[in-house]
Amino acid sequence: MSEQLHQKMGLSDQEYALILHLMGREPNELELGMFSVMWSEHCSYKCSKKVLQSLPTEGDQILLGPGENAGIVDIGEGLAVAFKMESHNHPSAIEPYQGAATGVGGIVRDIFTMGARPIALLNSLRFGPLHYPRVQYLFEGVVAGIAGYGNCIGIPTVGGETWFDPAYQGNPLVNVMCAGVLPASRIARGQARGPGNTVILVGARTGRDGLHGVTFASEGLDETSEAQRPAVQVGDPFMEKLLLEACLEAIEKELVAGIQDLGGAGLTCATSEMSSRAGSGMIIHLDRVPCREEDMSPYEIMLSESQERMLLVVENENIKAVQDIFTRWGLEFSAIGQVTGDGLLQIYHRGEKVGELAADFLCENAPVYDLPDQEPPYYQKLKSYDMQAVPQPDDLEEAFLELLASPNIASKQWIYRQYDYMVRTCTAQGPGGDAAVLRIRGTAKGLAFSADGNGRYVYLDPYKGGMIAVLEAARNVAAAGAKPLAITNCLNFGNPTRPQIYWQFKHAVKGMAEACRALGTPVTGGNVSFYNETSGEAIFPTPVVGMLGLLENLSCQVQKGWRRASDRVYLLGDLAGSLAGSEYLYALHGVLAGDMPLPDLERAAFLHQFLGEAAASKVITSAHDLSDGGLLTALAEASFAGGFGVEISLPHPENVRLDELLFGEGQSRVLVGVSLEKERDFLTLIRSYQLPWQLLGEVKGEKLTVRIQEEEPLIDLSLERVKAAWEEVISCCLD
Amino acid sequence: MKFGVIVFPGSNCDLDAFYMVKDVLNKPVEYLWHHEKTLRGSDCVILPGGFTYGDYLRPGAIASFSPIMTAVHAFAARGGLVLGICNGFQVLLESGLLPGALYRNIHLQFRCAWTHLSVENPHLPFTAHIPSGQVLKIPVAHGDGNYFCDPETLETLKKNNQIVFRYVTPEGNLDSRANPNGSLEAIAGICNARGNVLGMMPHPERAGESLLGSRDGQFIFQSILKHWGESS
Amino acid sequence: MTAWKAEIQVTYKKSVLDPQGVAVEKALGALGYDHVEKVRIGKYMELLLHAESEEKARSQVEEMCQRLLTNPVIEDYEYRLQPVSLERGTGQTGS
Amino acid sequence: MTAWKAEIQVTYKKSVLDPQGVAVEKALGALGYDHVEKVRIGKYMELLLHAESEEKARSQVEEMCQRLLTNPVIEDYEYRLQPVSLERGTGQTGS
Ligand SMILES: Nc1ncnc2c1ncn2[C@@H]1O[C@H](COP(=O)(O)OP(=O)(O)O)[C@@H](O)[C@H]1O
Ligand SMILES: [Mg+2]
Repeated sequence: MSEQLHQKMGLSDQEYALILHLMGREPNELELGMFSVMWSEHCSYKCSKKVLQSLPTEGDQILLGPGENAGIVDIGEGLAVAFKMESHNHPSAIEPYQGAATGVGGIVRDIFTMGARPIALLNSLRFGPLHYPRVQYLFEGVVAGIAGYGNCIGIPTVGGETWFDPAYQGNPLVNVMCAGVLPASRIARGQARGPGNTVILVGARTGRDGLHGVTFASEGLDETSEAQRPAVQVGDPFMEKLLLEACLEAIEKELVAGIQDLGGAGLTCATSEMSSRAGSGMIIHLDRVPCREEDMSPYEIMLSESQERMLLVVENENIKAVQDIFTRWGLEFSAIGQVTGDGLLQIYHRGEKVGELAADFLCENAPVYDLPDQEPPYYQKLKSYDMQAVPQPDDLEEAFLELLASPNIASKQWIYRQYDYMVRTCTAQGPGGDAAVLRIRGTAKGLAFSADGNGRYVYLDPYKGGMIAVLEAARNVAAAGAKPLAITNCLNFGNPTRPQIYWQFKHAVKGMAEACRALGTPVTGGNVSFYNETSGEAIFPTPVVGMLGLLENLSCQVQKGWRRASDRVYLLGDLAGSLAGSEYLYALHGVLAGDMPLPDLERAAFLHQFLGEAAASKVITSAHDLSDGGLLTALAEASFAGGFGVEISLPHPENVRLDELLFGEGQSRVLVGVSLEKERDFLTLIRSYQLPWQLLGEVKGEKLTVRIQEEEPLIDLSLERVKAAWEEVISCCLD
Repeated sequence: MKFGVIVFPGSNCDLDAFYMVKDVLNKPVEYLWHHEKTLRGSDCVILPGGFTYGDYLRPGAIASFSPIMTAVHAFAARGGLVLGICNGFQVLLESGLLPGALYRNIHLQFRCAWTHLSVENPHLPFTAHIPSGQVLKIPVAHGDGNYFCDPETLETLKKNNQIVFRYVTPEGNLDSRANPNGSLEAIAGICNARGNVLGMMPHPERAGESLLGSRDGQFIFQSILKHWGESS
Repeated sequence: MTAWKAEIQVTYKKSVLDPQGVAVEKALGALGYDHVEKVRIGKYMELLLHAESEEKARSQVEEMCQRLLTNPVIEDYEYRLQPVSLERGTGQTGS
Repeated sequence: MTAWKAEIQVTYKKSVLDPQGVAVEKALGALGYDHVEKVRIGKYMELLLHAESEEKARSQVEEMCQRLLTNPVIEDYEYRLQPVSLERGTGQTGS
């Protein structure tokens, strides 16, 4: 085997040497191809594994941590939630509609492969500035693709987040999260158990599409990426819907010994991972794989990433029953091989053995790297930026309206009105709130979800930024009254072999790990997406956190909008935020700099606990966390959602700039509404927590009025005017 | 009275219609598989929303040839109550049970939103017990809800009172901004001449509980029950 | 039996507004193609069928168009037929 | 300046799955057209443009296809051009 071949497949010389050592001979082309996809970053996590090990993964609520297709969390009453997030960045950069659509398809399969009924989708998106036609094309295509796939399979897309920044111009991020519910006692496994059992492939036919998709995901984007044709595929959500129903039926009837979706690295990944996890092996007959095109080679069949396929391991006595289910759903079904006990993958084609290697070689024995890291030079420089250089706006009202009109703050309705967030009639809070809230039929419980990440913060300080991603996600579900239970994540970074990128990665994960420990929200799984670069320019380091929260009693859910005129408005947490890394600083002054204060993790945990208790005892009427845009933005958002104005009077602490007071950002800050009847109970409760709080004013009228103590108002605007600045920003950018 | 909810490949609001009847109305309901030849004694059959056959070719086109549609045709001809919601409406149009066609929303986007409906014909089994003048708050979620028919058909629809719902403002006024898809004359739902087959784009089964944001969808289901001489 | 390739073009009837055509024309204009007019967007379908004669093939295609492939309420169609020499086993097949 | 009518057919590349084609082929089979094969469903676009020569018109159409009308990553296109005598004011126009 020539050296050029392994290099062309993305394997290094050392990796090739390791392969020779493991195999004890030269691999043939098929075997080498299998190594190349399984040892790609996307499948092997070779560059991230060491670092990820520091994330906490255990807790009483965790039924299954990382390692399978999705993690599983106990929610009581015999029920559990499977959830996971995944990226589809590179395909979406090239074919936004199909790239995003197949991203949804992939994450949904990860959930139902666990035996869970998918109940919710979320998405986290990053694009360049919207005034570029190419960005508009990507943005519109991605949103339409997520809508097209999710709506068709009937899973509501209930939330997400969207950011625009030049850092993502050439390399947009498309992260999708799915959650499903299953009986805690009936977790399906991606394991090839029971030698002699039959291996069944079901769903779409295998085509030549998507060859080496994982390798594509493990490189940077450049001008030639457009030519990476086969790496982009067309999704078939109709097929997925049939697969979903049929697989869940087979799992419910306990006819399935093991099941796994075919994603990146296709059959190679599914056969080797299922075998490796169970310590078994497989004999596979490629002639029995239904193909879309004739004359497909063993290499193509084993590496194809055609969508909408599932691999099942079934005991022989159950085959007929499984076949009946698939036939009823109109799905093609083929027994392609057998489970063995020898740990080997043996691949046959036209009666000949065309490949043989231990499943562990591809999985367990994949190399793991500890890469060098180095603090980037920008880090200290931006940290020590002198905020005094930033002029204070003359007209705070104008500044406020301008901030609301920043696409990062503005309403995201243009996006989510394209998503069916109501299907399945369980959506108690759809997009537009802090967290999405869903009921669980047959119980009093509710689930809350949020996806959050702020690449700008992480760029300025990966450690604090990593923490903040977790804190914000947890705060969002806590604001809805839910207890944060666990997270999934998607870690989007540049090329990890560059020490400065690896440094960002390491520190971000460290921050996330500490926050997860402090909040008691372990990591159940996730996804790492490296090589998010265009022509050598990396994106902001962007870890995105997907949080799961539990409401024991759905009727105690809290929403962000003011409920009633005369309700009191309280702020929990610090009065003033910081300008460091704030949207205000960037959108109005074009500055990205500063040193964010180190978040107080203990305080965050208290705050979330307080919010849960306040919701359960109904002493608050609304809650909305402060995030991008700071205090004034949060006040406005609560007003838009509730349809009431507010009148606020703020103290002016010394050494705090007015813009810092109004627009500064910080952690563990929440606005709550309190009815006059419950004010005493609220005060009793909040006093029992070690949290700063203060009364800001009351819900009133149809204006947003903010003054410093008794002075003339700084802000005195009709709600209508404020809302107009915020509402149609995204549609206007696209016209 | 018993309801039947047809399950076509790709239906995805079958469950919502099912639970509307079972949990909200507390009435018997069962799923009917698209291959079946009878409606199993259903007194009202619902063609639910979703993406039958992925909306491939045209929404509702392929499903309209399902074996069960023969039974639906016969049932409708006998005066049986047929309610097509969203994709179910599209199936009814494609199968010729209702006139006209639904095509791409004028703005080319899928639209999930709350809409308000005026009741244009309050004399149907589906509408007779909606309080007079009530504007219904019911959501839509579709990409192809733009109703079209030729001028003669429109005349006939008007003459026979076949336009059942129109998109209006919350106050009940016609306004192009209240029309979520560009539908001809803001048409949101129509019925056949006899008044026993109703197709509508908005989802009454998604508006059955205050938890979901509205209970106005109940008016339609209550009308059906009362027409049948039942109370809930 | 000869094999025939049918290529079918489906467009909205003239009386039906074609929102996609309008949008594409606008987008082309924005890219500087402002001399482009009357953009219409429809569907293209191709299929292979076996029939003894061109006439039979024609009647088959018409029937399929009327029964399933188009909706006469809103769509018009046109098609071309050409005999093909069958080399089986090339191209993509369905189920 | 002559006016040219371009008729463009866009289909997925052969190696790319065409889920609509597969579904329609099955549906045709269920309706009894079981001798129909290789169904592919794509887009049809027509437009009118003004250009001095056929060559110029061609290069315009190609450019529009590559820049906007298709995504060469997954789609192929073919087109036909014909000169038209302009009777303005007939048919539907875009914006
Ligand atoms: N891509 C998206 N998909 C669905 N919903 C979105 C998306 N982007 C933003 N949203 C919704 O818009 C609202 C505002 O988003 P964001 O400003 O990020 O909220 P927060 O600051 O509370 O996290 C949220 O309710 C969110 O769910
Ligand atoms: Mg929030």
